Amino acid sequence: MMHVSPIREPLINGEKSYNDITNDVMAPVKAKPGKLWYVGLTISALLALAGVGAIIYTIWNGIGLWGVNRTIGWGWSITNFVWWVGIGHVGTFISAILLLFRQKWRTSINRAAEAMTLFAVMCAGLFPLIHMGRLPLGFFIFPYPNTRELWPNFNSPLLWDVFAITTYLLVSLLFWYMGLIPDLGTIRDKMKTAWKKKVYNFLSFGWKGSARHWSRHESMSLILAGLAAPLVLSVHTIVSFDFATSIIPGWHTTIFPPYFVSGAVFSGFAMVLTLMIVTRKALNLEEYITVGHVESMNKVIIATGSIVGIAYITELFMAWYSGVEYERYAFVNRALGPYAWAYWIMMTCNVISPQLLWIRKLRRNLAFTFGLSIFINIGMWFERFVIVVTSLHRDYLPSSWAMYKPTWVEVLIYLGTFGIFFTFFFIFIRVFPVIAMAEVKSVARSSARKFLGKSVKQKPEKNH
Amino acid sequence: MEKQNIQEPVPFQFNQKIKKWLLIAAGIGLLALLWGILITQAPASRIWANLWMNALMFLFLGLGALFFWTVNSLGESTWQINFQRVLEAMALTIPFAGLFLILAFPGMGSIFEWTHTEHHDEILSEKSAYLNIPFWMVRFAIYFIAWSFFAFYLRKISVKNDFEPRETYLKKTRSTSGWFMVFFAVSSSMAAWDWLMSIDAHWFSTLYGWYIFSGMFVSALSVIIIITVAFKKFNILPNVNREHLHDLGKFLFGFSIFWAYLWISQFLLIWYANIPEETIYYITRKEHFNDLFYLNVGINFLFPFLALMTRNAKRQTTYLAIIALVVLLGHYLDLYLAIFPGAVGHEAASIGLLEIGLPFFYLAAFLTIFFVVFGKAKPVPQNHPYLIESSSYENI
Amino acid sequence: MSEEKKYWHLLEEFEPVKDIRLPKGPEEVTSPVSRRNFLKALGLGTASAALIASCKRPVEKAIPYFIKPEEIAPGKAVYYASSYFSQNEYCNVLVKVRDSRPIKLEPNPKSQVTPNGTSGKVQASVMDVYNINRYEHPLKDGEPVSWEDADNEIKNQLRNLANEGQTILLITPTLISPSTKKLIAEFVSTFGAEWHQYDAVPMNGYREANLRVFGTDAIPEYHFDKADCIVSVGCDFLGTWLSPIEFTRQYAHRRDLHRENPNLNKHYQIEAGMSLTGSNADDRIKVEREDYGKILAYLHNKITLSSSTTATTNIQFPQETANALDNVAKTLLQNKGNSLLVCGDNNPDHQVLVNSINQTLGNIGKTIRFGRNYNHYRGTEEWFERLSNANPRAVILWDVNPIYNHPESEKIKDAIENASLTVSLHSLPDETAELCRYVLPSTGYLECWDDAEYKTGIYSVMQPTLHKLFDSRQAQETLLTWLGNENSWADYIKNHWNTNYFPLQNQNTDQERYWVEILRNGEFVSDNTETSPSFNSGEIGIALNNSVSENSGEGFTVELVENVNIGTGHGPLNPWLQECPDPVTRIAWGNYASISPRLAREMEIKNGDVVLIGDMPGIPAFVQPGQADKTISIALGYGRRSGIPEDLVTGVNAFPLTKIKNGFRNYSSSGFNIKKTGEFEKLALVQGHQSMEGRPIVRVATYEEWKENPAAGNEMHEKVKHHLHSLYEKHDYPGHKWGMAIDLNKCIGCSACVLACNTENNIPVVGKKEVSRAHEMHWLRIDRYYTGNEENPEVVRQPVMCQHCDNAPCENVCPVAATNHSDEGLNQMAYNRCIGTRYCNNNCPYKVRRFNWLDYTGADAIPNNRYDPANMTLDLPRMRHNPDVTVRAKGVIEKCSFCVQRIQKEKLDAKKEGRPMQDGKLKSACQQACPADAIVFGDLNDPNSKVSKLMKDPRNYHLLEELHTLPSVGYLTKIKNKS
Amino acid sequence: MSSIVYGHFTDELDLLDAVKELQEKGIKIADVRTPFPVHGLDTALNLRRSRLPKVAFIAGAVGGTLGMLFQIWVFTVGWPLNIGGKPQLAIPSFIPVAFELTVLFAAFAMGIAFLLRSNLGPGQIPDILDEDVTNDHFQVILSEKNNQVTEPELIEALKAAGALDVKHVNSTK
Repeated sequence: MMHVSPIREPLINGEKSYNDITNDVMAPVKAKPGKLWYVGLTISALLALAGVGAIIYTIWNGIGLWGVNRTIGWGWSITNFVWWVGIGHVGTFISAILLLFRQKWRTSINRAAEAMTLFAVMCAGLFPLIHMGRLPLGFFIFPYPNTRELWPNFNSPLLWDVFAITTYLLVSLLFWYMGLIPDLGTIRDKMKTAWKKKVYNFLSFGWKGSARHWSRHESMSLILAGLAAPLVLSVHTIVSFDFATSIIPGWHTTIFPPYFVSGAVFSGFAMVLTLMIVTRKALNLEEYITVGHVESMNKVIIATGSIVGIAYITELFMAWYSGVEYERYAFVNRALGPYAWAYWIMMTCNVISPQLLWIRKLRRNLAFTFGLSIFINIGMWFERFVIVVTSLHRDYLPSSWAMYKPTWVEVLIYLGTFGIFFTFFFIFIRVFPVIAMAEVKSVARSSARKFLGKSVKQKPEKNH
Repeated sequence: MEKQNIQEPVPFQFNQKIKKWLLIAAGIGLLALLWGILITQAPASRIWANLWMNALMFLFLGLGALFFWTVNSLGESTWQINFQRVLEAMALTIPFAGLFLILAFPGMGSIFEWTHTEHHDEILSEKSAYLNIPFWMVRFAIYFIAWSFFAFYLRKISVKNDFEPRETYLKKTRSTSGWFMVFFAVSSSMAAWDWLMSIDAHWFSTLYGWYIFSGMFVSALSVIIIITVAFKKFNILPNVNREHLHDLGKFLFGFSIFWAYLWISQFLLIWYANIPEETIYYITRKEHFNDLFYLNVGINFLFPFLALMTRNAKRQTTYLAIIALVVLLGHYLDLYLAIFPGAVGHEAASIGLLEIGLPFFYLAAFLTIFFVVFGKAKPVPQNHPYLIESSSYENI
Repeated sequence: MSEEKKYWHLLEEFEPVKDIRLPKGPEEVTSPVSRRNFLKALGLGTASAALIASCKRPVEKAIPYFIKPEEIAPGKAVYYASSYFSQNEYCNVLVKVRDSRPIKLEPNPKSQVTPNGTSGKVQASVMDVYNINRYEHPLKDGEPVSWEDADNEIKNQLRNLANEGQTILLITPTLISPSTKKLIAEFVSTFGAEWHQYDAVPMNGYREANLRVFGTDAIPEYHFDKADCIVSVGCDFLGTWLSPIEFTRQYAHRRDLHRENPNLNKHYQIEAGMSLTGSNADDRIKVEREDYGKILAYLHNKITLSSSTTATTNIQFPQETANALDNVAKTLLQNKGNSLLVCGDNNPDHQVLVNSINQTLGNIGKTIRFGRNYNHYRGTEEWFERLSNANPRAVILWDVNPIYNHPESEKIKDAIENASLTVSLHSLPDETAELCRYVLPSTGYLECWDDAEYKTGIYSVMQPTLHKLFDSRQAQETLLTWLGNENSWADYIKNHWNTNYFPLQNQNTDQERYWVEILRNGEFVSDNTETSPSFNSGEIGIALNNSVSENSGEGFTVELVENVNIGTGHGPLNPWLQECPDPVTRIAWGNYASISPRLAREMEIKNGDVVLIGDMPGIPAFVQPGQADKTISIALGYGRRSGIPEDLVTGVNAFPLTKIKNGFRNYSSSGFNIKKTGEFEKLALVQGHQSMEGRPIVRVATYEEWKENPAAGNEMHEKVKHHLHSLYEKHDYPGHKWGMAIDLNKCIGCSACVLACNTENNIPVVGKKEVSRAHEMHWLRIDRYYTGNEENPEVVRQPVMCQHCDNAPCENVCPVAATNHSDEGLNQMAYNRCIGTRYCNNNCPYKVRRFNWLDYTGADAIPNNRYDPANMTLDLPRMRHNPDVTVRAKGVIEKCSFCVQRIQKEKLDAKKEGRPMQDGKLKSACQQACPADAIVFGDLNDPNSKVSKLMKDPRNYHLLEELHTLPSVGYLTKIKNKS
Repeated sequence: MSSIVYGHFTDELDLLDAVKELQEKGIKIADVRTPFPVHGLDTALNLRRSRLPKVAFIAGAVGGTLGMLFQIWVFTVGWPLNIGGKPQLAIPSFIPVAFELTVLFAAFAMGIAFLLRSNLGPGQIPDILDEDVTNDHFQVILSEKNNQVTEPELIEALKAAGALDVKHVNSTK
């Protein structure tokens, strides 16, 4: 039996037995949804519809409906893409890398985080598609055999993106679902109504908790984690290649890959916090997603946030150090040019504000954390905006310099993705367990504040 | 699987046998140096570059260990407690690394092009705001004072805890580690620019600092592994079990991949954009050091990647130690490629007795300091709140 | 595609040599007069015949041939020699006709006036014939009427009026067609009518001055190429003055700098508003518009004093200006006999001084020659006197629009409405034509026969190049009918030529043959004797006094200028010309009031703030560096309303501000005040940033520096070349390697290339809104940067098109490989493959790639989403498309292709004729249209080609070469002859 | 026709002891079902280590190799275009795609292998003897078939090991 030092903070508050855990986590799935849930769902659905409308409008009339122009070829679309992908990194990061680093606190949040990842990546995937001038011909990017012997250009980071994002979406889905199977089994067995039993049995692939299955399941999860870890890195690395391989000052810099990754994790955790702080209250899971969890996430935020900050500074310094006038101008323009406001929003939100988390009180203050997480989400959006727009709008030839202002169409599409994201999320919390029951149970004995083991024989409750 | 019974370690003593071997090693190193100077008549630049390279590797081991130690304390992980004293002893070598670097200062002129202000082009003269000897020296001093301070302070707390255990020490360690991280985050990159990137004074890469860091960490890891394995053999660290080694193995595996990741990121981006002021770095290396250039990737990525892939590989003590050794040599090569093409040039640079022998001297020096420090305290931290936990976990 | 692939595999395997040769066929003709040429000649003759024959039946749409005309091979272009003439521009052209539609105008190398290059207007004019607003049939009181009825009614009324001895006015623009003049003479005599010529921007002031000083009212030839020192006082001779195409060629000839031709001319521009010419000057001296008179007087004093002619009161100028002017006078005196002073002012007094100065400098007969005088600009203000005072009963208006472009439009309106018979012979509706009872639509100039005598003794023809599109009839035909002359107009011209010009030559003894020759060559030059006019200094004194006594009134002076593309706003408003940004301000679609930066700061006016000037409607302001503080410049030719679709109505009509002073139209008037309205109108400004930010984009050196070191200003080039290390091997280009060299010292920014590119490559017109959103589609743009101080900056220009980089950043990033490199070094676009990610455009450091933001062309599959404010996608304008160039669909990136269609054609021709390609034969559209010969295109693999020679010139560099993109386009440094 | 005996525990520690106990008695355990992976259970039941990692490795290797070879073929043999002056054999450019394919193949091969091996999958109807095994019951299942002893003895042994409500069914298997 693994020993856990008594001075550690418990991961589960309250007095829990395995049965309690099952019931607590399943409550939302069993119970009838409340009014608030319906309201939320409706609003998100409507927003989603509006977004889809705007997208169709764009496809019909052309990208000219947006504010992008001859100089700034990518505006909000790609900004949003990178932003969503970034958010979509945390789930797999939590369940893969934290698993490898044996961080037990992940168990309470990884399920929701992974779900969030999937939805975020879906939203992200939308943008590269709709920003194409000829969406109907988008299939050209796939290497399918054709009579003209045409193949895509494997030199293009955008093509790498296609592979990276698809792989990432599929593997995350696999990882997430494999983790779900046992819990779906649990739900099946807890459900009373026959058809629900049927449905959940179908979804649970007929799970029965056999020891053999568990051992296979475990080693698979581990390997999947091992695969997912580099995958997470690769995805945002490749997204960063979209910019870094180019020769545009402000885009072409070697630090982008790791810096994008940490930025992604940074924004991802912020989003998880935003959602979890609300969810734990709404589905009263405070005892499973504890302040301790929030603090741990805040620690990751402070780490990744600082890495991002260092990257900003490194970029600035190197721009000067390089002695290349274009590089230098690009960064002067970021900080002092017409888009300086965006740059400074980014700086305050991403670099300065997280530093407050060095204070333990604030790390453990939910209200503050929530506010901060929103801040960071905004800041990270602006980071992408700064990278995409301010680098492009003044590049090499001043004759072509221009400004960019989004149109209502772009704004509506962006809001639409929120609609899509939350529609999925609302459905998710009612259909699937938000917390990985089995995983929580496996750490319950060692990490619950007071564990109610129903042992018939006398055993030491805890051993120190 | 009740692992509650903590075995008493065999106390370590720095005996004559070891000293003898170390003396021999040092001797070899010095002979190699003399050989280089007198017999091979190696150009000054090559001599200095060698001194510089070895001193840096010396530093890497200590600094890497310090990072490993602090990052684990920050993450409240516990598995390293059992061999934490190894990390501590390694970390305390940092100030001596400083001394060895200073030994190479007379050679700065031949290592760093930018020190010759007389033939500056406009770019270099612009850079001289940052790349000038006084400022460089100041930075040098700051790095070392700070690093040494952190190392000594943490060590102090750790040893104190053996005699008068206090809850607060844990917190203190954690917060100190935090501050170290902040400083390290900045200083490690800057040091890399100052001591390595500025050798190719015109060239620049934002990633460079992190790339060097990853190499440093892997080198340190391999040495940690080698020493831990050895100490386990001599029962100096009896409670270190396969699980610990498995995790160390994972780290070596993971960070070798991480190093490769940064390597390819930097190379791919520069290769892709093909902008002269950036490509020049790789052109010099590919044209004249082609075999080494590819060997570097092979030995530091492919080899550990394949060798450490399986679970058992990470659990076979000796096997693991051997792999670690190879990787360590690999990163010597990496460092060589970072320094020599720029500082010595392809005509003068080569790998002869000098390059092979000299490291032994530094190795001896390193181990001497290490053993002395290690001997000063118990091989395992006493009354550490996580100690039991550290000896009782297992990998899936 | 797989075909193509095989094809160039073959090429690699079997063809190490430059060009693919076919085995010579037995029928291969190698004699100079080849079979093909002969057929061509024959073809032209019969073609024209066929065309005239077919002119009876109007053809609405193109219909498949029932019996294919012999000389028309589908898919093969036929060229007809013809002439373009409008207002100030004459150009002898070859009309490129594909499947019996004229699609492009190209310079006629056989021409003596314009052997190379055209102007933007000429290029765009091909669209005028396809203008959708043209009258489609004769009208009476706005109702359709048959030709017969209209003719009979008008004939009768004319006869009656003639019998009653009433005044009959025929008002035309300046006509240079000798046959037409002859015809009109007949008309005048038959009906006792009066004929007046009217120019919207007349030059009768010049003629008057020449009459006073030289005793002849002729406008002489100017030889800018013979002048080592050119001084221009507010004269835009490169843009709009007298004969810009010709002058540009002459001027550029003296800017062509290389070892063989090391002497550069020196060009002073003394002006108030920044003109195209001024922006090219070596030294631009900024003065107020109202001081032109004083300045000329001052120069006159300086120059004539030293050659002992009377001088009047000495004039005061600010020290700076005075020094500059002294310097000018000095240089002029140093260059006696090979200097040239011109002034762009219609004021006879000023021109008298100009003449006197040129006379004193001994330029007459050298840089100014009488003999081959210009026959255009004969317009005067007489007609207006007659119209308003002689109470004419019949007014026949032929393609003039005084209602729009005359300050007294009200009076004219009344007079026309009073007349009992008003006939318009316009081909397009305009403000004036609308007033006429009868509208007898005339044809477009590509539809009809005509001739021209631009300069004395230089005769040229126009010939129809397509079936008449509408039920229109050439004005001359109309006159013939009224005169009861049965001959066709074509025969009339032919007879005129045979009787008058045939005798002037002796190569051809057969009249038929002679006529065919003329049709082939397009121009006929009779020898001509130069006359040396007498010099009469009597007038000078008065002129001096008048000029000096011009009072500089209170308030601002408004200077009315012509825009290079729009001119006087005559004829149809051509969307291409509207969308082509002004070479100085870089603004398209509309005019604006240019004000000086200082004034802008004082009044806190920003670009686009609408201001009120006098009683003119509000006009957006534009802050123009180098603008004189008390002068406001406004372009004429805008604000046309009637007969124009709403979207094309742009700008404000500035003609009402012109003043007529004792018979001479004056284009500047003083005493205006300016105030802000608080409104804002977004200008279609295509270049927002004016400075190069100290980047080595346009590299400049002074003439002195160049003489020291031909690589002056371009030192960087060698350095960069030496450290262009690459991580991988260059690809080799075994066959051809196309490249282009652009001489920044010759390019004056006239934008002819831009319009040539538009016509050649079917580039869509997107309208004002889109242009102002940076959605313009031009493949070729002319960047303009200011250096130095904003008070009077230096101006540099740079035509930028796709640089066809060998390391093209755009190609790497296209996910579908829609853009890649051909084995001849072309950066090629596969439009069908493009999915429109715009990644290439982001990654292009030159930003030359253009994206079809909306369905500009109607090539898109989705219905009812077309965006075409300029109606360029209707059936009629679409007939003009160049069938060799794909029309791009919505969502596709496009860009300069180095006119790949032309390359392919030349390769094929060479192949068919079994010869290697000849340098210079293959011309890109922009090169062909450039009157300055600034653009050279050719094969870089051919060491003797002009382009590879230029690429080796020490002045040559590549744009952003330090990025290692390896462009195929080279630029030659700009050399300024500063003093 | 043999019968199956099963009972459950409510605490994994009891389960582990029981499993040991039964094995010491030489009774073969047909199956153990738990709500979560119990540490040490697989060693106690001495289950063979799963070979899924090998599957992943092989599939990954295949995916990566195919990905790389395909790209190389396209750009060197299939249609060697000159793109941006890059060499046709642009290995660095091919790494990302090859990598992604490696991961994709490995992950899915393993996932599918897992499902097949444990014959789980959509529509599988499991033989569930106690609905609480997915909640808080740790169930031991003994089968008469693979034990020499009789059913009552099995029940005894199971009871003795401390299992709660021990039942038996006749399985048709």
